[in-house]
Amino acid sequence: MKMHWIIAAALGTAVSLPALAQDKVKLVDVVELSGAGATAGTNWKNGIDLAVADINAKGGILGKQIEIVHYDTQTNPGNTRAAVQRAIDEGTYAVLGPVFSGPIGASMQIAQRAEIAQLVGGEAAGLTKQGNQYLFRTSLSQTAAMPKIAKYLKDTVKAGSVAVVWVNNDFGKGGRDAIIPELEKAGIKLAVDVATEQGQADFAADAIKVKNSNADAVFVYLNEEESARFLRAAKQQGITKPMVGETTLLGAKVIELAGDAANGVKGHVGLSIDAPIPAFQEFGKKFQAKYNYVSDHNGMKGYMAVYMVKWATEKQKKFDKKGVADTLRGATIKTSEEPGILIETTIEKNGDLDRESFLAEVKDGKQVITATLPKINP
Amino acid sequence: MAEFLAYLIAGIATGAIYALAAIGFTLVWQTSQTINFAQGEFVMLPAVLVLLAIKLFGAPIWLGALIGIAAFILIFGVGFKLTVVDPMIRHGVLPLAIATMALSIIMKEGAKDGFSAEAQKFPSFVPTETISVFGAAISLQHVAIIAVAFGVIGLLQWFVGGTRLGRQMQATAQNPTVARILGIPVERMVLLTFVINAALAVVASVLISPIYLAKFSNGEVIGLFAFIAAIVGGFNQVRGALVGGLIVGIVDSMAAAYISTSYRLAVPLVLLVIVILVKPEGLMGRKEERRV
Amino acid sequence: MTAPATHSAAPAARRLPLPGFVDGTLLTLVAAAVILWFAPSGMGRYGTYVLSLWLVMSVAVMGLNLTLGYAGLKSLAQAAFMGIGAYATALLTSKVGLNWYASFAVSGLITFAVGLVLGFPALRVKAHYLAFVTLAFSTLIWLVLRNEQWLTGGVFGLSNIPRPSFFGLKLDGALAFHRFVVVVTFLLAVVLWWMIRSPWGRAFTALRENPIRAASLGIDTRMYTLLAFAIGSAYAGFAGALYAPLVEFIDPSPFSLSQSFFLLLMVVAGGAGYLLGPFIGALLGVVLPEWLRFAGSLYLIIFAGIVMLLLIACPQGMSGLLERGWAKLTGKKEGAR
Amino acid sequence: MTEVLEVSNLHKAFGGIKAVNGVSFKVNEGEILGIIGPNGCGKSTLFNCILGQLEPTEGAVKLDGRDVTNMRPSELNKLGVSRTFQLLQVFPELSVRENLILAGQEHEGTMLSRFFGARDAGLSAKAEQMIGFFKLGHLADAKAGGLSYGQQKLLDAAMAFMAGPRLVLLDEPAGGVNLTMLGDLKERLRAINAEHGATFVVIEHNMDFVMSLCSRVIVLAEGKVLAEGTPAEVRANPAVIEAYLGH
Repeated sequence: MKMHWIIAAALGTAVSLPALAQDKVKLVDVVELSGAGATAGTNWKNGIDLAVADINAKGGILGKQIEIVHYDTQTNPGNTRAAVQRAIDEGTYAVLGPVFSGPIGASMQIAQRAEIAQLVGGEAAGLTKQGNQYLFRTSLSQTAAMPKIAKYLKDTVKAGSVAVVWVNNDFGKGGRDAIIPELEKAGIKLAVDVATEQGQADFAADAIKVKNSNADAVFVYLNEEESARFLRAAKQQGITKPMVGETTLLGAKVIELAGDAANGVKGHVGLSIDAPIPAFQEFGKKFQAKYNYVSDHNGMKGYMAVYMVKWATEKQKKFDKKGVADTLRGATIKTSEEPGILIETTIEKNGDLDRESFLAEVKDGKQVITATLPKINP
Repeated sequence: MAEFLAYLIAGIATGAIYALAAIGFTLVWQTSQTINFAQGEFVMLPAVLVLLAIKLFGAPIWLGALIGIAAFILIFGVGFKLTVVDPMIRHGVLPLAIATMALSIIMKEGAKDGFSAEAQKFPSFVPTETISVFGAAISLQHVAIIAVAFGVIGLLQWFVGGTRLGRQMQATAQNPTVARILGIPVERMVLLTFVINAALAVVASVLISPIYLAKFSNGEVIGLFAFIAAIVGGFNQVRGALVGGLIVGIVDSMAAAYISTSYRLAVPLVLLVIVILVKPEGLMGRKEERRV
Repeated sequence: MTAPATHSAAPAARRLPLPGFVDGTLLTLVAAAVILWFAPSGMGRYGTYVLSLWLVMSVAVMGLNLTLGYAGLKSLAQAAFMGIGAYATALLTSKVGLNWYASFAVSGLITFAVGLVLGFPALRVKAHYLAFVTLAFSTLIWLVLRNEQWLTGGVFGLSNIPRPSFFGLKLDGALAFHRFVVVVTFLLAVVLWWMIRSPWGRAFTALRENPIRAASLGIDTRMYTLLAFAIGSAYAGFAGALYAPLVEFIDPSPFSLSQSFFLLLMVVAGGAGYLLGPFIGALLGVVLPEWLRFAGSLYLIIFAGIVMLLLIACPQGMSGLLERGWAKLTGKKEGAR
Repeated sequence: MTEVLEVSNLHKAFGGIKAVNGVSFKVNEGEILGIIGPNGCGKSTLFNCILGQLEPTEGAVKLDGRDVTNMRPSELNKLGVSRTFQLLQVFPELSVRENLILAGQEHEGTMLSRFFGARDAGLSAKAEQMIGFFKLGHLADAKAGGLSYGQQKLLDAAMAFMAGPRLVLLDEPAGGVNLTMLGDLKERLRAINAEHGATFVVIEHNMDFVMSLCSRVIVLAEGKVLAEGTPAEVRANPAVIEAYLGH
């Protein structure tokens, strides 16, 4: 009869939490704080916390303080789904996160069913192609970024053939599937297609393979740590061809970990605290002061996500959950209206974003912006 | 040719690391008939402890390394034997094997929560230059790994075969009952085995962390490959672990080169299954037969 | 010769197990099922989901308990078997259009058969080779799930997995599906309960305690070991068949090697060799993180720490601990096994 | 007389050590054969080779003229060959009754009937008889692990007889048993032998026990047969005296 106690205990704890207090608005962040997505997720979370602190210090949203709760998904889609469900059960005003595309794909129907806006950090192309009216990105999608990379490879790097190194998870596979047709369109030959494992430590064989392909350039699409390890292995193997990447490869974490090996890396950057935009740099300083390390683009995405919710709420002048999504869809948020958005952002009907982006290069261990690319539909 | 050579060297370098970790497997197996599922974490942790010591005490690198390594050997050589193996071996080897699974989680999560969820740079004691041999670029780091690993394994072989203490240890591993009758301090010898295991883990950790970076999750891959290496080479032999480690390292490198990269991981595993089917005691292992 | 003739006047054999048919364990199962049927009222969809997930994981742990707790075999592929069941059910129900019940049966059959194929060569050599073979298998399955995108959806997984209906009654809602899970789990637990108290169960126990002696008593150790492993694997398949429609989305990550380790720890935490142990073990593994929200990601350390402490102090796990406590309270010696 | 068991030229080597070195003997139906010898002379290894627990390096074992070398222990048991072990081998977590049912269940019905059929496989009555026969009545429901050493020894023997074997190999049945129980045990073995014609091979250290129980005795030394004959003949054999007293 021992089971009774256990069940009783389970009942006791699982009963829903008390309703939120009147003068607060509850936001739940469902994010990868452990597992493969921990680096990205932690940045995202810190960005959110920074934004919430800022907003609360200035009187909150429409006079209400934000109560922020973070749920760890362990980078597991099943857990993510459950956590989003939980967030909605607990009456979240909007769902923030997650960052990885697989968990987003697993959980987005739940927010959609509940008609609650979900602001995610994912970049996989497929997410916004499912007609979900409640899903919003906080960064450019791979579909938006990859043509820019292909153009860059062709016009600036002048590469006739490219080796593609990607991480075999939803992020990497999505990017690989997006870049290859773009390369084809640009008339660039795919020299070699190298899949690597998430969490892979040893990249020597992969680097040799890339070297032997004699490609004119290498497109590296890996997560932070793997990017750094690959750059180190490439240097060890004496690869001198340009390393080109998208946002992650030029991120602060990769530069820190790869050391010398990161110098000379170039590519496209969606969001970067080193971009020649004062608001970005300002954000970077605040983040550094609070967390004692340099934020990557995920920190900025998290920060902007909160301000997107704030802007929409103030625009509709009431706390209407469904209204957040309706207001955001098709809107353009100008920095003059909401400085916290950092850069003018247009939200397309399908939840994709359009904003300026940058071309950058790593020089002497620092990311240097070399050009600013306009919005696709200015 | 140059291409093949480059893959081979890279394979031998990683294989040497797997061999170091796999020897630990065989040592623990010989003395306690159990599989240490935390072996990968044993290789991950020393680097993290070194960095932690540097961070906590603001110590210079050499001092941090000393503190971190000493702490590791104390906790996971001596402490592991006394607080995990000893009380649990009474209940049989199965609980002990499972306890090492729990231990691996604790080490991994502990490193994550107590140190960092992100990878960290680890100082290299070898210049990161490359040299060219027959047209293949070979990194000095790889050369150093191979040299140190082989040196350590040679030292271990000499210790086991050529010194009194080593022979006593070997005798204890093979038959503790007889060893006890011969007056060998069995308990101390078993403890020594665990300390050597921890020391080997330290060597492996210091060698690879400059390349792999120090991260809590690094043990998963290393543990898996060391495990495969130990089985392929032979679970009850030190030289089995060496051969197994090199084979697995080379096979993995060649698989990445010449077979699909997305099924790269499958190749050593298939090798493992074939060895189990054809020569279950491992390529270098000896058949175990026990009296009833 | 059948029996020593000196006592030929002994009473005739009782062929049917009469009042002893119902025991404490069965009563506990029935009571628990009734409570769980009503439990989620007022718990919200998330609470209900956690309860359902607990039961689904319990089914997988039950199977592993048979393999480890009763037959003493280390299988490191329980999560992989669960993956096979989950993908089989997901594909059969969403792509082929088969109904869930048939898919459930197919999932169990496939995993049972794979268990036989995997176990046969491994167990011919030595029991611990099963650990080696299942370790390799576990990783290989994960690779196939990840790489064969045309079939499994690869890293993007499979979504929109339909939930079953019951004689025309839709089970799409969280509560309805939870009740369905309760019923299926209950039935699977009863089958296992029956097996454990049949001569099979006695043979399994004998295997674990002393395989050499068991063989000398005519127990075909190889067959029973293989059966225990294959049935244990089939339970993982069943759990997968429930998991897929519960989460309505699957990808390879919950079926990785580390998840298999985690399931083993749940068996040990709950009490290997106790019929109700898996429920306690899965409770610790699945619901503990909910109780330890304040500790954040530390819950994994706490869970693993609990397992280590149990292994040192009471290798029979929580069930053993409860049994001891119960014995102290009542002064009796035996508990429900 | 018919031969139940024939062992011919059996060898077993562990590495370089020859534990059994060319042993041959026959066992006749209904006899009680004793095998004695000093410690480490290969007695238990011999048993283990005969019973398929160890693989002989060389030689053959025949049961009723049929070659059963290397047959698996469980199959051999199904053919009516049963054994006990030198060290105690009962199942401590099971009750005395359960131990006995376990010992007989594989000889009843099929795999299916053992799943769907009765929990006791129809063996309760027989177990009851065995419990009475070996005077364990008051302990039927106690866990075997809680029994005294002598009681476990009796249970161990009872298990060997549960399935009604025609050939039983007993490995040191008297080891560690006190005198009263020893008498009991001897009497029980004799009774089974006399009433059912079961054949016994007994390994034993206890000379008195062997000499008073067995009709024929084989002496092993250093893995070989040193002498063979009736208890009286063996006792008088100078080589045996040398082997036992010379060391």
